[in-house]
Order: sequence, then C-alpha cells, then structure tokens
Amino acid sequence: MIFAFDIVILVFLVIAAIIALSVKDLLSASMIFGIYGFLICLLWAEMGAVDVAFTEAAVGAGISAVLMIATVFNTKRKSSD
Amino acid sequence: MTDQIPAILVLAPLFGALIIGLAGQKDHRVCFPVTIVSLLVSLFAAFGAVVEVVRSGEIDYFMGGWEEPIGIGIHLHIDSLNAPLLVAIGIVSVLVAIFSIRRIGDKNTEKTPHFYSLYLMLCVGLFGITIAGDAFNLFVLIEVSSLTSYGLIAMGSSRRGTLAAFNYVLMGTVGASFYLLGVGYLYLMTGTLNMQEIHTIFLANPDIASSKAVAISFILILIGIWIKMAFFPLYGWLPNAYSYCPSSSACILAPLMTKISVYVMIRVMLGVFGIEWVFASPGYSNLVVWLAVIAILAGSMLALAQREIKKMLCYLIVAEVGYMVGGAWLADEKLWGLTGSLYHILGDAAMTLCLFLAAGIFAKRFNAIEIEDLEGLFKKAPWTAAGFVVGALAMIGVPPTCGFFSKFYLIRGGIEANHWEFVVALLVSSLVNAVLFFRIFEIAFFGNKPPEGHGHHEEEVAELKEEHHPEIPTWTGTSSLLVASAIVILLGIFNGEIVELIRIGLEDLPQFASRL
Amino acid sequence: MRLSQIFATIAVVITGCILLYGVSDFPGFGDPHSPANAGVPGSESVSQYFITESYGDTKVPNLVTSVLADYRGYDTMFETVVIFAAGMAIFAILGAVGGGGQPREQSEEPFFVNGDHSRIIVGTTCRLLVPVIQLFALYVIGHGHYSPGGGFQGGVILAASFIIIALSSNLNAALRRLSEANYLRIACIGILIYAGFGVLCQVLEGNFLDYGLLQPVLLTDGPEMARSHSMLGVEIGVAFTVTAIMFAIYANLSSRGTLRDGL
Amino acid sequence: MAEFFQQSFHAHFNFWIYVILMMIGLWALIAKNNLIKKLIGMSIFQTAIILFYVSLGVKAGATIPILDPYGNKEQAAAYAEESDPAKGKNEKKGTEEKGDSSYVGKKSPNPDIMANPLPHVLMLTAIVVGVATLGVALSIAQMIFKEFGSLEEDEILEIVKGGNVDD
Repeated sequence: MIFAFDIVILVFLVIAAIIALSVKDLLSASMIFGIYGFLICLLWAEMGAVDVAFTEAAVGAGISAVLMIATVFNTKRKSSD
Repeated sequence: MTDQIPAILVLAPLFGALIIGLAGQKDHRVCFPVTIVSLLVSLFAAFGAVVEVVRSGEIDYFMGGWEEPIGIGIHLHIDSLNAPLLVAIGIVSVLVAIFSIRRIGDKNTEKTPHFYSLYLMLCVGLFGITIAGDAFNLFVLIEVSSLTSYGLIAMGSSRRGTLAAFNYVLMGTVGASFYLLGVGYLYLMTGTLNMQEIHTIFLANPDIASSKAVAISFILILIGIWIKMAFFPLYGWLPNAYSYCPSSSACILAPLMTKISVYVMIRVMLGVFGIEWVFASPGYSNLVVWLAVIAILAGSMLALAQREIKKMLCYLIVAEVGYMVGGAWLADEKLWGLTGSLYHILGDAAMTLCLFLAAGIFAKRFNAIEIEDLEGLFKKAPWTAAGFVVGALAMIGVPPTCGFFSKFYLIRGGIEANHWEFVVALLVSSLVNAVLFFRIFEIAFFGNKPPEGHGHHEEEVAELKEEHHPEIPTWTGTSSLLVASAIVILLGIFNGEIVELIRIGLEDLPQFASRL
Repeated sequence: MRLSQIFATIAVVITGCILLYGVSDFPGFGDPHSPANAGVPGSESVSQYFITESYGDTKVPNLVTSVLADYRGYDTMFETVVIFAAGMAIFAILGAVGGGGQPREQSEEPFFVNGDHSRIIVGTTCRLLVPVIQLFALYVIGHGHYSPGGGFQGGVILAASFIIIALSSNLNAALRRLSEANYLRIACIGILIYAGFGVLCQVLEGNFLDYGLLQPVLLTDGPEMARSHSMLGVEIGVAFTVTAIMFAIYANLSSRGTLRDGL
Repeated sequence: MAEFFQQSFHAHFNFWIYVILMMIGLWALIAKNNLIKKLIGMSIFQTAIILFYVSLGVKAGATIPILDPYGNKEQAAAYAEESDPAKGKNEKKGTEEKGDSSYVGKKSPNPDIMANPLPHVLMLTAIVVGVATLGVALSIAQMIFKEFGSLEEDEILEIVKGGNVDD
C-alpha cells in the first residue's frame, strides 16, 4: 500500500462519482460509471485486495456498465438532471 | 437426523426451487406438488426443531464442521425464541402455496415456474434469516429474501405496482446497506462476525462496548432493519408495494417479511448487544417507544382514511409494527413487553395472513376492491366471511383470539414500565380497529353503503383489480383461510404454553438471570 | 431547489456527521494490530487464524478462495442463490413485456451483414477474441486456488464472451450458442452442484459442506486434499450459474425481455 | 480543531473518503430525478461500503493474501523464521526439486505480512449482491419506461396523480 497512490485514486474516485451523477447524457453517465468502477478496482489492487479487484473489474466495470448501457439504449438517453 | 434439522430447513425449499427451475419450464404441472412437498419437509423439520428445543434447550449447527475457534465458520442457532417462528413461517408458506394454486398462472402461464421458484427462494431466505447466528450471513439471507420479494412484487402487471417495486428496491437496498455498514463497524471493533462471540467480547471488554463506533453501529443496524420492517418514519414504501402486487405475493410477504425484520431487531438487541447495553440509557428507549406510539396512531388513522381493503390492511401492518417495536423497547423489569412482542410476531403473522387471504379471495371471486364493494358479500361467501371476521376480531383484540393476549402482555409491559402513552396508544388503536372493521361488517352484512362521491379515484381502483375469475373453484383458498383462522384461535387458546416457551428462551440468556 | 433535494441534503448531512463522528474513534488505517486484523485481546483472532492455519487445513495457497469456498461456503452458496434469484426475478418481470408464445426467430445474421462493411473489423476482431476470452475464463476458474480468481470472476468473464458475440453480431447469434432453455438449466445445475457437494457430506454423516469427509469419494490423500478438490468442484458450480445468469440478464435487458434483436 | 483534523484526517483518510462517497451516493439516491441516475447513486453507495470494508483489512507493509514463498522474499523469510531455523535452509533447497510439498510440515507465516482475507471474502459477496440488485432494478426501470414512457420521477408522478394517460 502506497499512501500517495491511495490519496490520488481516492480523489479521482470522488471526481468520477460527481461527474457520473451530473452528466445529462445517460450514455456518458453509464460510461463514466464504468470508469469509476475501474478506478475503484485500481484502488483495491493497490490495497492488496486482488480478488476483490478482479471481481470489481469483471462485475463492476464490465457487466454493470453493459447492463446500464443496454437499459439506456432501450429507454431514453436524455436526462433532466 | 435431528442434528441436521437446521440444514434441512433451508435446503428443502432450495432444492424445490432448483427442481422447478429445471423441470418447471417444460411442464408447469410439476411446480405445485414440488412446492408443497418441499415446504412440508421444512415444516416437518421446524416441528422437529421445536421438539428438540423443548427437550434440550438449543440447537447449534456449524457449517462445514468449523467449530473451533468460534467464528471461523458459519454458525446456525435455534433456541426457544426462534423455534416457534420457524413453525409460523412453515405454516404460512404452506397455506399461501395452497391458496396460490392456479392463481398466479391465470393470466400468463409462462410465469408460473418463475413465481414458484421465487416463492421457494423467499422461504429459503426467511428460514435462513431466522436461524442465522452469523451477522454477515444474516445480510446475505436478507438479500436473498429481498431480491425474491422485488421479483414477486414487480411481476404483477399494474403500473403503480412497478413504480412501487422500484421504490421498494431503492429503500430495501439502502436498508440492507445500512445493516451491512453496521456489521462492518462491529467487525472493526471486535474482529469477529459471530453474534455470540461479539456479545462475549462486549461483556469482557466494557471499553469496547462503550466506544462511539459500537454505538453508531447499533444505530446503523437499527435504521437498516427499520427500513426493512417499515417502522414509522420509514414506512413509505410498504402500502403501495403490498397493495398493487399479485395477491399471492401479498399474502406471503405481508405476514412474514415485516415480522421477520422485527425478529431480527430483537435478536440483534438480545444476542449481539445485550439488553443491559441497549437499555443502559433510558432516554433512547423512551424515544423509540414514542416513535412506536406515533407509528401506531398514524398507522391506525391512515387505515381509517383508506377506501380500498388492501391498502387499509397495509396501513394496519404499519400500526402492528409499531406494537412490536414499542413492546420490544419497553424495558420493563420483567420483560413482559419483549415477551408480548415476540408472541405478537406469531399472532400477527396469523391474523395478517387471514385478512390478506380473505381480501385476495374477495378480489378474485367478486371483484371487490373497495370496502363498499363488499356489500352483501357475507351472504354469498359465508366461509370466506367467517375467516375474515376471525382475522378482524383478532386485530381488534377480542378474547378468544391471539390478538387479545398479545395486547394483554404488551399492556402489562407498558404498565410495569410506566409507559402510559404506549398503553393509551394500544387502546386507541384497538378502538380504531373496531370502528374500521365494524364499518366493514355493517356494509357486508346489511349492505348499508355510505354515501360517497367519486373523484378521479377509479383509475387507482382499476390498478388494484386483478383478473376476475368467478368460475374457478376457490375451495383451496377458502380452506387455507379457514385453517389460518383456526390457528388464530388456537394461538389464543394456547397462549400460556407459547409464552412459557418464550420465557424459557429469555431466561436462558445470561443477562436475565438477575432480572427474572 | 426541489423539496426532495432539501430533504436529501438534510438527511445526508446528518448521516455524514454521525458517520464522521464515529470515524474519529477508529483504529488507525493500516494498523496491523487493530481488532479487525489481530482480534481483541483475550479472544482468538479469526483473520489471523485464516492466515496462519488455512493452508494447513485446506492446502489452498489463495486464502481468499479457501475462506470463500470452505470456511464461509454457506455464504457463498447463498451468494449464488442471490444471482439465481435475480435472474428469476428479471425473467418474471420482463416476461410480461415479451410476446410470450410467439415463436422466436432462429435465423442468425451473418457476421458481415450484406453490404454493411462497417462491421467487418468489429466482427472479425470479436470472432478472434472470443475463444481467447473463453480460454482465459476457464483458466481463471481453474486456477483460483493459486492466483486471484475463482468461480465468480471466471463465470463473469465467460458470460462476457457471450455478450461480446451478442454485441458484435446480434443477440440471436449468442442465443444460438446459449439458448433460453439452456441457460436456465445451466444455472440450476450450477447450484445443484454446489448444494450437491454439501448434501454428499451430510450423507457421509457430517455437517453440510464439510468437505473433509469426501476423502473416500474423491480418493485423495488426506482430508485436506479432499477439501481442496471439493472447492474446485464448488467453484465450477458457481461459474455455471454466474455465466448463465449474467448472460441471461444481459439478453433480457438488451431486448426488453423479448429475446429478439437486442442492441 | 486543527489537532482533531490532523489526528482524524491523516490516520483515517480512507474512512473520510468512504463517508464522502457514501453521502454522494445517498444524496443522488434521494434527490436525483432520473431513475437511472438514482441507480448510479445506489451503486456508488454500495461501493462506498465495500471501500470501508476493504480499508478495514489493510495492513501497512503487507502483501496480498496469497501464499507464495517462492516468488515473495518477505513471505519466504517469514516462513523460514517461523519454521525451525536450522531446518529452514535445507528445506529451501528442497523446494526447487519437490515443488508444492515444500509447504508441508512448515509452520505458518507471521500474520502481519499478509492483508486480512476476511473482508475481501465478504466483499466478493457484496459486489455480487450489488450487481444482482442493479440488474433487477434496471429491469423494473425498463418496465416503468414501457408503462409511463418516461424515466423522470416528477413526470411519472404527475401521470400517476393526474391519471390522464391511457395504456
């Protein structure tokens, strides 16, 4: 665990979370959510939780984002907030 | 076989669900017998658990044989507090399964296997929650039961039902997450997940037990469970979710989900934190009792304002949750409030089941959604009406039924703890229930329709309607309703024995040696 | 500002303050002797037991796998049941949308739709990529004892390979390889494998999931190796369910439950 | 105040960020109008809890919780220390020939050199539960879109209240 990496990734995480929630285009929001997933996966690899990082890379960043994008395609892309 | 009872309880419905998943798609006729058989096996195991508990006190089961050091494996625990609840879950699930035959499949037979599979997995979750002795395992099983109930609620085709299901998903996830966070705080402070071990550590290390993190973990767990049980300020999701879903789903969810959450709260209070720790500062227990009082009054008043039967029953559930939470937090010296609360879990499961089954039959057969639709129905369907009346009398608290005795114990606890506001709330709520149900009886027996003006109310009623099937035989539904009403009365008659069992369980807990 | 935003801000600020108030009481971040890592003085630490003893108990170098599949195998089984329940719930919810009894189109669009050359690169790349992904997924499932990985991760990657087929060609191409009837069946079989290992232990007069008793069945030397092999079997069961349900969720969500022409 | 900040913030940086992320998620869950945005908030809320759990298991200077005495010198040293010191060197020679059997008979490593595996196990479960919930919620969102033609909460509530849209 390296403290400097830890802080940098955590700050990026907060930024990614805020952007994912404030973008009005839902497709972009889902993709930024995928970026959020990869960042948090990086964080866990850095903290020594390799299995969790692996799962998050496959589930959080991969499948969740794909499911969200599938729903956005089938519904509406624009959002009011 | 007796030592394998905890595993059988959970595994029988699980295998049933898997068999339905495998074979049910091709032939829907497999679904119903498999459901009944697997639930009967569980019910049988639950009776076995009660016998075993009466004989030897408690059953401990260690998954994978990982017994020592305590906490490395997963621990299942049955004692006389949760053994009666297991039987209640078994009976309710069997009765609702009998009621649901050919009901869910009416409209869209493709969904039949999905319904029964979800139904059995819900039972797996409920049994598992009841016997869990590991804080994290409890979370996983809460999620099993929540996910299945999301499916059961959303599978109806009404528009409001879908919306209610979405809110339920959000609220349920927040509740479960708060619970998970609370468990994390406990793990942070104690280094173990086993409930008994956490309690032992608290007793041995008072400095840990008095730390801020433990207090906050208790608050988080409590908030999480309150969301799940729809306690007063957090009840918003319940009425819509339970009234706009298919009646088979409502009949299994309404009697069991909230009651199990109440049980989880009591288990966490007794088994993890310990009653002395929880009631250490009377200010908090007073606060919770006041919340419960507001819950009871608000639930009763809102029920009085409803015109649809199912919605009215849902608000009554909110009031009943207030009874149980308030009773558990009364903190009287002899713990009569807690006893009444545990007994009321059983009684309330039975009477809610009665009322929801009757409402489901009325809706199915006579298309009766609103209270005034019930006009003259008691003559057309005397048996269903009898079941409804028994459930209603139990809600009001008329002596031979279990409702009277649970109120009796709760009021006794309230008086001994000097919580007169709780006693008053109970009495007011009984009065409101009496007004509510006698109004229904009047309409249903004599057909006195109150003069009403219709607003844009019809659409809401239309959403509540299900497929109307006057031609299908309802003897299955009626017979399970009659069994349920018999249980309401039997629970009342045998209240002494059940309460004795519960008291034994309370006395076994070490911290009560001084109190009782 | 809408009412819900005001309410949310108040709720969030209160909850946040309570949580931060609790944080100040925590043991330091990264402290190897905090109660979570080293236990409370006077009682044995669970996590230290896992680190020091689990290799001797199970002969699996990856501690996470041994704790996941053996010590807390009951949790993992219900984790798989959660996935299965989610799949069932989604079929039940979206099933109402689909045409129900209508026959499904079985024709598979070729990778290169007539005249549409824009898909050539994507189609070819994915076609080449899919076997590699699947091989990697099997490696992850099988090698979970020695490296990060296991049933969940491998199952999800295997499902991703089918999803890539569906994305690069169309949903029918993927459904032809893993059809609706089959994915349900595979999901059930996965949990049956898991629970079957547990019940087999019960038949041999042990507790549920007590893999050590499977030694005479699996013909291993010592109960430790029996545990190790059973864990592999259990992970395969998990992988079955996860693969089938993850793909099924994607197929249902991308086609609104009709299972026809997805994205 | 400054001292409190110094103590709390520096030693608990991860825990502070977890609270912040969780509050972002919770705020979005309650206040956002779009249902998909609510679900993104829900996922962030859940990952924040996972962050909290994983932070519990971190030990300063520890490695990943996988035994590997060959590749990792620290672990190998810990093994050698813990087992019989005289025997340690012999066994190290033996490892090259015998492969896996080199673990056998050795005493266990020092627990402080490896991250705590238990929170990782719990969080694997939580991640999977999270994606299952997300899938169910997305399917319900699709149903809502089909029924109401919108994913905005205020529009949906208006339709429900007004009752002016037919199926």
